[in-house]
Amino acid sequence: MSIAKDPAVWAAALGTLAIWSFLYRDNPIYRLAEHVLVALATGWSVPYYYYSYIHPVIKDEMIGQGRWAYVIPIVLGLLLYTRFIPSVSWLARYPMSAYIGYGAGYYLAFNAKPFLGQVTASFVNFGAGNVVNQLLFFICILSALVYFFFTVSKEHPAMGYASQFGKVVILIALGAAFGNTVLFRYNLFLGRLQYVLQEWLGLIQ
Amino acid sequence: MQRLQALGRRPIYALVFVVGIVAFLFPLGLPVKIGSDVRTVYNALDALPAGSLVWVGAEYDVSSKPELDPQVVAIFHHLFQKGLKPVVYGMWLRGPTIVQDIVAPIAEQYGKQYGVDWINLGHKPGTTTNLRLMTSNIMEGAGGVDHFGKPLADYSIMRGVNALDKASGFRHIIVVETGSPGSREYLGIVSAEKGIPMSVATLTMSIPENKPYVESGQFTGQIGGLRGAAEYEILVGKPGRGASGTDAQSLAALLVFFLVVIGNIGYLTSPRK
Amino acid sequence: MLLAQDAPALGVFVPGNVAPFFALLVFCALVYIMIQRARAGQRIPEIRKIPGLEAIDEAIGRATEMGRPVHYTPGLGEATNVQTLASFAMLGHVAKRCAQYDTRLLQTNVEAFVMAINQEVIRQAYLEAGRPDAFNPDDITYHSPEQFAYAASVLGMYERERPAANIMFGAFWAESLLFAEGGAYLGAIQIGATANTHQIPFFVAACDYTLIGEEMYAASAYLSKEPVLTGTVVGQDLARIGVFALIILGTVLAHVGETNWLTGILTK
Amino acid sequence: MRKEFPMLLTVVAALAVILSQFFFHIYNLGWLDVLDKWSNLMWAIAIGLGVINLTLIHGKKIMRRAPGYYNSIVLLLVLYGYGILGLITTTEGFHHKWIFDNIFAPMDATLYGIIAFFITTAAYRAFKVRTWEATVMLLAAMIILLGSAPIGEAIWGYWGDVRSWILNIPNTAGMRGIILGIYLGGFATALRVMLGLERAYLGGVGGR
Repeated sequence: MSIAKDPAVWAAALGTLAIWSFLYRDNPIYRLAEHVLVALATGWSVPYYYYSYIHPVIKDEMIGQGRWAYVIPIVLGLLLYTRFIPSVSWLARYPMSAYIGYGAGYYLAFNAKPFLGQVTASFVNFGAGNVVNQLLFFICILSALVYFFFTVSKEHPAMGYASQFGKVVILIALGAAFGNTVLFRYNLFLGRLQYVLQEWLGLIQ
Repeated sequence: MQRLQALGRRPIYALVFVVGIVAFLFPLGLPVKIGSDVRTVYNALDALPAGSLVWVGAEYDVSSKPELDPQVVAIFHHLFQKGLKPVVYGMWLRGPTIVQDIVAPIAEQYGKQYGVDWINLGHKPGTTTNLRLMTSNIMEGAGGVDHFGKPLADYSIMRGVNALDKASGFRHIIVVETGSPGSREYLGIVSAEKGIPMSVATLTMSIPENKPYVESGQFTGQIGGLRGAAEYEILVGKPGRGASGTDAQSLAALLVFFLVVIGNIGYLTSPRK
Repeated sequence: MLLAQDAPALGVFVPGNVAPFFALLVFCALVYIMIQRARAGQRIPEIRKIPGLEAIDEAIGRATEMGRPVHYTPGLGEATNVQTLASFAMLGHVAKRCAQYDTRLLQTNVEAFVMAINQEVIRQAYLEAGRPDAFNPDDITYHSPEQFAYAASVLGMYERERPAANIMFGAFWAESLLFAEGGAYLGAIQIGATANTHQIPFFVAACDYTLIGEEMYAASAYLSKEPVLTGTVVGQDLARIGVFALIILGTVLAHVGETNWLTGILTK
Repeated sequence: MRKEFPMLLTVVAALAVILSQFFFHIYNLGWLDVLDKWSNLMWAIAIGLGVINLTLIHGKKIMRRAPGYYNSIVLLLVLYGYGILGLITTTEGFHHKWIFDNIFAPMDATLYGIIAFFITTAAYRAFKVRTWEATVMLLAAMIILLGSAPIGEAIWGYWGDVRSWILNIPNTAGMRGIILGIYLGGFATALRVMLGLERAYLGGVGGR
């Protein structure tokens, strides 16, 4: 194998090197890449949002099927732009509050069920599997819960110990999650490295 | 000794590069032990009669390609070897395109014909709502067309396939996931509802999260990360990217471990701790 | 449109949503009672010390001494994400302090809608601090809607503006470590807060202070010391006691009798 | 009108979602689907604000000849050129897609991969045996790390089992504790926002 001739591979490889150059230090090439990246991401999203969310609604649903109620969110969305006209800029608060309310309602409506799912999943059955493990699991969950108490006094020694133990459990969980992610991040880097060595430079088969 | 805890970032970065290059140029070939979670997926697919439909949810994006592509490759080798008929679909925008690109050459190897032996329904907007629609009417959920915008009615594989359910011939669901929407949505909307067993192909870091679902039997099994891909490659007899990648992983793990150790030696020998 | 199938549960509920509804109702009742107690001027317990929140003012103070800016990011969450909702209150606090100390606040965004709200939050904060003249809309910037383009741009910004305090408060994904480790190289005081469990370990490793999970949700009550808000946190603690009791009860019931009726009720 | 009406809108929007998720007959009115589409539409329309922000900030940089202004020129040229091309050909147009696949996507993936470097330096700097709590976290991280690559089991046959035990018992329990708390905190926050107790964008936090 030898070095690539495809302009697409060159473009991809040079882009990769431009980003890697930041690891040495901030430099003009990285700065250029960074600005191009922002421009491309936005320049991709505008048409994508338009053709995925706006165009079909106007063309098919409003004009095609006569669902004129869509005027409401469109007007609300456009009200965001009143912020550039100082005298009526307060109108921009309408879409904000509607959107925020939708978000708050959505959280309350859709998370109660998974929350209860987590509660019932914490019911430990000592009959299934290793009793020592099950008991430890049970104690770990309860201690972790105690750790987070905000307004309940932990002066009582039992609460204090439980909270301390809960902290340890949480730190183990966080450490484990860290250790578990390292290799995934490496895989992503190795994927790029392989691209450069194989597709571009042709050093490995 | 104390200077060991004050290495600059650049020497460390250089070491990361060195480890990557060494792993690619001089593979170690460490043995890989096959875990039970991967084996159950393999056994479940292996036991399906030829001609069964298998729904493949391509729920990932470009950034997860390094970990998930090798898994998809290994799984499709298996599906085609067994004469199963994959139906690809994606709630994630670029998932079906990615899978199309890597599966087409594999299908060719096995002489499988698009539209007869497998099909790609593509990405359709509406995420979970649309997935729910698929369980009652695929024609409507797919907007009547496949990944390439051609009418589904033209493909023989779609004959008699009305919905994502058992009656239409679906025997297993494989969700290749990188986050949400992914396996949880499939579990709630399709698998539990329609009684079709499902397996998950996922990232290394999602393994612990999925573990409880595997233990409870809600997931048949899970293939996790490059390691999982390597295991599946061995089961299918097609060693590839997964197997070579696990060597690099071992070296990377050793590097991080080594750095933490010398950092602590530096710390412990420092008089100002 | 997808219709709910089967018959309604208990005559009015969507099947599978009975227990969630009542769980939410109980939660709301607990919070409501505590809000009323606070309004009536009854004693509300104090919130335990949360170092990450104590450190906010200190971090802004240090940036002021050094004459360098403060950077604030709400992460990638949309304005409908509850973590972003919590971030608005925090940003209000940070902006007010920056206005009082006359310190530059750089606020970067990846979501246009969130940016619009953040602009409003910061403007209000400067107004309340009596410094509307110091409000500079050009310091509230948009960095494309894509995760890593945003991250690349923020890393570049770090190098050019060299913020001395870096506050990351909201919904973060993989970019968390890019922000946090990039900030650590600068030597900035860093405070990270997220409820995305995957990312908490990275903030713990790379930041000076980390708000673990729900600690971020207590921020508004903690910083404002407003009894009514503190009341909501007390309500949350009461609910936690309830969860604690439920787990013990459920575990006991798993060993008594044939079926665990508690599980039955909670999944109804 | 400037403060009360927005607060009313918040409550109405929140209640519409909550009621239609829980109550059978309201659910079947299909409001949720409509609200989803409405909110998506508003969100999509908002991106114009981002474009305006980029244009203003970088436009001013160019006017002032601020350091690095030539990058701002590139940014605006690429943004408008690429955006308009996309509006003409859609994002599936050949050139638009080519640029995305061969310029944007590789740089994006490279940045994702840069985390490998950052995670290494973060581990090196943070994982010190400073306190016994920090030591516990360090040990958990290292056991999991070596156990997730074949090297762990090559060193010691039971490494994988220890790793699984940590993931299944303390990790699951600790995460469960964190997650349960996150739900409670999230409910409280959503409720505060809904009740107008937290409304920094309208000015003021608190019950007044």
